[in-house]
Amino acid sequence: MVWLNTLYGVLNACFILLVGPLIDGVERRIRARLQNRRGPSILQTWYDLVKLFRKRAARTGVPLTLFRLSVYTGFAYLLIVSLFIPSILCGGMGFFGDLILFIYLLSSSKVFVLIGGYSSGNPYASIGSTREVSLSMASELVLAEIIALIALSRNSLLLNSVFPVTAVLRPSVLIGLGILGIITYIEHSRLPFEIGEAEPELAGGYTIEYAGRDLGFILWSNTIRRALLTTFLIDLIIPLDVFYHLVIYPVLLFSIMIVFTAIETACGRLRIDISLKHVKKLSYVMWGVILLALIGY
Amino acid sequence: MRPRNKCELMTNLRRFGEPRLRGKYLFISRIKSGRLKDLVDYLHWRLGGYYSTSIGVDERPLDGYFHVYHVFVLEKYGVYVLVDLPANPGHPVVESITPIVPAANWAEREIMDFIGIKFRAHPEPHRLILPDDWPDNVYPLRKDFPYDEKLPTSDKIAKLVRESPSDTWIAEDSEDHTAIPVGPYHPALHEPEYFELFVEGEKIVDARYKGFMVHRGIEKIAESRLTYNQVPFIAERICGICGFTHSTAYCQAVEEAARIDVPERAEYIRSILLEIERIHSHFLWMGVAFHLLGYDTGFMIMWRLRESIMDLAEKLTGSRKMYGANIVGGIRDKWDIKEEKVALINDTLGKIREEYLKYVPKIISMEEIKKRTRGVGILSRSDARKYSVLGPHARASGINTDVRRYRPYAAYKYVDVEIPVEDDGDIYARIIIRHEEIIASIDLIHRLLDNIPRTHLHADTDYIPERRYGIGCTEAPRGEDLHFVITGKDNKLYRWRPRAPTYNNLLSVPTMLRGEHLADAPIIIASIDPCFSCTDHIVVVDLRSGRRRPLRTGGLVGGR
Amino acid sequence: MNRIKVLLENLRKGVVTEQYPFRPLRVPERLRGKPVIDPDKCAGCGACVNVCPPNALTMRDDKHSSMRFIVLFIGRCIYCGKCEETCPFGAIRLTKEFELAAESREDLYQVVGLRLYHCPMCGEPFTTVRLIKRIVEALPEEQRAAAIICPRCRESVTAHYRSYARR
Amino acid sequence: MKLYRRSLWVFHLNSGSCNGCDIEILNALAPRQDAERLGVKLVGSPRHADAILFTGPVTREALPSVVRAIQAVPEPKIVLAVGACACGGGIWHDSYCVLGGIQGLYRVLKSMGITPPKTFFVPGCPPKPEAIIQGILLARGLVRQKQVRSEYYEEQALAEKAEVDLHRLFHKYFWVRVPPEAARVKYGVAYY
Repeated sequence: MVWLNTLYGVLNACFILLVGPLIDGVERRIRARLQNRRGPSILQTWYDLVKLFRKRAARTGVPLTLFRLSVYTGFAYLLIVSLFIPSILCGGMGFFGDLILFIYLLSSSKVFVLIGGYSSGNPYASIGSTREVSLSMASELVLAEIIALIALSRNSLLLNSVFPVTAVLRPSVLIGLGILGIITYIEHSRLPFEIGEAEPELAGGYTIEYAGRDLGFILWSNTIRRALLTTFLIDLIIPLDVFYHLVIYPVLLFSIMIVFTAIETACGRLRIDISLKHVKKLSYVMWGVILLALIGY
Repeated sequence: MRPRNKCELMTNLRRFGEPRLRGKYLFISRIKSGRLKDLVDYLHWRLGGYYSTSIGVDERPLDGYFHVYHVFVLEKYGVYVLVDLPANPGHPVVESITPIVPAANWAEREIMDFIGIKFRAHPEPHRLILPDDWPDNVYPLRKDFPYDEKLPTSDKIAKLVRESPSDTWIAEDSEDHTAIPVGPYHPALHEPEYFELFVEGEKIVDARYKGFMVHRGIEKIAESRLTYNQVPFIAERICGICGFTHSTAYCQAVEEAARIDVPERAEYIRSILLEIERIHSHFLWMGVAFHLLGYDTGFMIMWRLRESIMDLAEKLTGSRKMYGANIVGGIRDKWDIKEEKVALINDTLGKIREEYLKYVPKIISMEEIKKRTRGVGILSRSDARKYSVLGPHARASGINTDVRRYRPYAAYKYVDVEIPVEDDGDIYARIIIRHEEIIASIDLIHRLLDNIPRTHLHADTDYIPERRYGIGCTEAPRGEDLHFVITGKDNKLYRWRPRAPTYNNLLSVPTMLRGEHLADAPIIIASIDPCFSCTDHIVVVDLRSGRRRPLRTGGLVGGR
Repeated sequence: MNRIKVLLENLRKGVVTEQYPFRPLRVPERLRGKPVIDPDKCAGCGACVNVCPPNALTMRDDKHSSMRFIVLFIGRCIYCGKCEETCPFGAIRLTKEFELAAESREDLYQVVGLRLYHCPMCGEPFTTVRLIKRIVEALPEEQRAAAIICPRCRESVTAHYRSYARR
Repeated sequence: MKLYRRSLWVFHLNSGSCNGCDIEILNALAPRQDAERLGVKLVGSPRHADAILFTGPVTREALPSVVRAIQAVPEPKIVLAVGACACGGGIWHDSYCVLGGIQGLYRVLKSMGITPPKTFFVPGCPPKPEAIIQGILLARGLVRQKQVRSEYYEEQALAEKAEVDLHRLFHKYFWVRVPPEAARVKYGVAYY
């Protein structure tokens, strides 16, 4: 049934591609409402992206260097990830060890964009990239720990066979899921952890030099990344079942995003050193949880 | 020993030159040779006064000399001391006082730029305000320079544009630091000004400042094109946030010079509008501060609340920002605050106060806000004295100063002004000061409205005598705002020099920045509530001696 | 939790956004908006031009077509209301109009062209017909003579009548 | 422009203005006006922008940075001159260190061989936030322009008749002969 799984994967990827900016639009609306504003249409992010794709990417004469290439590489990586993760349909491509591939691709997609930002040479972009890299390295360590925990609990490295992790209800798994929730929030780069772009400090951070289509792909990647991370979290919770994925999954996806938005709206930005400290604490807790899992809880 | 009264002061000052008392102004002319430094030392450091500003005047058409006036404020004796230094037009050189009073640095260089008077023994005799491509030996504030002369822009600009942009913005790294430009177009600033921060990793080692992007030649226009009653409108446009305080200070200066008694009702209306302006300015600042701290909801809340203040201003004056109420001698007729408007103001302010208190105390107790403002950007009391910072910035560092109380003007003579003072000197203290000032201002307006008398709105100002000196001071939302005028003929000013509080406050920014996190730089810079368009006289702050590097005019924008 | 209280307070307050431009905006009576010259009332005296701080109002006499143009450039206007205060005929006033965006700079002008009045003695144009007419109408019969000639001629006429020393 | 019908990102460029317009631009994004509902977003980098909200009379000192920022915005771009200073130089239009608003800037740009972008004008000192929103919508072709040029020229025949009447009055009071050359210039015939 390889071809069916491939079809499922492709359809899932399409869903993620489409729903990512839509979620962003909904979030913008919710955020606006929490700030007493009317807010844009929920399709606004899509409108923005369409506009950006129709614009020229950069000044004429800029070659397809690392600066631009990295954007597309990052995007392609996310696309591959979305083929593996079951989202609206319960299934997708998979092979042994794709759990590791998943975390590898997810983190390197971000790193690529940051490399691109760094290569633009703009001082703000460099600072933004440095901050983002240090934060995402720290949080990805925790993510890796969580993956290890999951693999440990389910005795598998195959994405489709670890879902849902809630099938084994152990204290370690529950704590792990809680921490995964927090890490998902941090990886979404939301306030107070939205540090790399930091509009008022860094004028857009690592994206500062991108324009037009390139910028569109960066923004699109960001929304997809958010959707994928959340999808991963949901997949671990709900059973791998057609009904659950077709009905419960979208509801959960949107409600998690809305909760996250509400939290974001209530927060100010933390400084990079303070937020790193927070993430490090999480990492220590996670080691404890893995030990817990090893001794069978 | 300090002299006990004005008489003794006069006697003591005879040692240095010829003091003459004219109302509130004490002129000291014909300084004995070699005694200038002693005099300045005496005035600034011994008498407990402080150096305020310096003014250069081209008085060749009047008495054949250039003049430099150093203004010192002696609050205790209730006088402004003007040290009068004439300069020979053939060879205009006077002695610099910067070695004694470092605060005079910018003002003296400004005079060098504008009038062409050289200062002997000035530590950094470089160009300050005029653009780099301005020709030498052209001094715009001399009387023989036409105000509307447009000198051709040099090809430097064309060259800058032609250069490949990617060459120019790669950070100028020194051996161990990276230079991070903040500006000229930075979302934190909203005005084209240019800071250069030197960082090691994320720590700021040093800061440098290059400004004067907003120099628009206001003084020259006012002296040549506009008449007395047109100048309040240009004074109002010195700054789009605290414009009314500028026009009030200007009008007060002319009223002082011409000895015009402003009717009480006009004074009350001025005070009410000034307080409304203060509230809107503080709301604005708080919103921007929350935005810089990443708390956008706070920004939205503050600006939503501010909207009712703007509506109130619009209903009272017809414009949200530019009240346009002042004329020399009082307030324009249509700007009267009538009975029904009194009720409107009381009502609106009551509602704002209630809603404000629902939000802000909660917001400023939030953890991120506290973590990022407590103990950040500290300016100690002694440093604050050294840079003679003004307004809320000084009050947050424990200096109890406020023009409204110590040199009362307008209707502040008739009411008691509450002045909050904090001792911590960090950003949090500055937030608290402004928070308390908002409440105090609202209460003050209520009190002013209760006592508003029924008199005329403006005095008769048919005749303004020639060559009179006047100084007008107001407490702007950012600190003391000082305007100096010399009256002229043909219904026009001879000289006008506004000095905005940011001029002094900005000097303290590098001190606050040093050793802080790069992420905190915007909020530290913003914590003084900088108003660059007010100041438009700022200097490259070169603190590390011997490390002068050429400044890049392009700044960040070239790369973007 | 203070931060949540703030959000709840916000939710209670609800949306405050106004529907502009889909619904017209209510502006206060006192709003100082676009200045408009009523061309029927304007007599071209130039008092507003004299008083305008930013020179948004300018005046130009074209001898060739014998017209005086009062030009109001809204793009430079600072809405101070000095002109309204000064105009002796109530011809210029600030309206409540604030939606002034325009695609072309040309759209921001208002031009009032008035016929110049020529002095019957020297034939030189010196002000507008309308202004002289209004002055003459306002003056009592015996003083009208002085108004209908240009100031220079008036001087010489006066000199002539008083001392027969006309230049 | 059709491309920007649904979304327009603006970069705020201050060329030495007094802050009034700049604050009003921010105000347009505040809850009361909320320009975001119309797809407007204020961005920090000119590279992200579609339009420039241009304020200030262009001081000499700011000129190079301003030119660069305008160049950094990718095509197709729109410029909105916001406020009296940008539209016409404002109260300092003829000062020695001011170029006199966007017109002066474009003169410099043209002299350097750069074609100025499409420009819209939003007068006001400062313009109300709603006026700025209206300007933005006008630039995107979503609302119609309200401000139009108005011209009035006094009717020649009426004015000349009035002048003739006044001249008649003159002859009623003065028995002075009209210098023949002046009379001929004006009417061709002398009348008395």
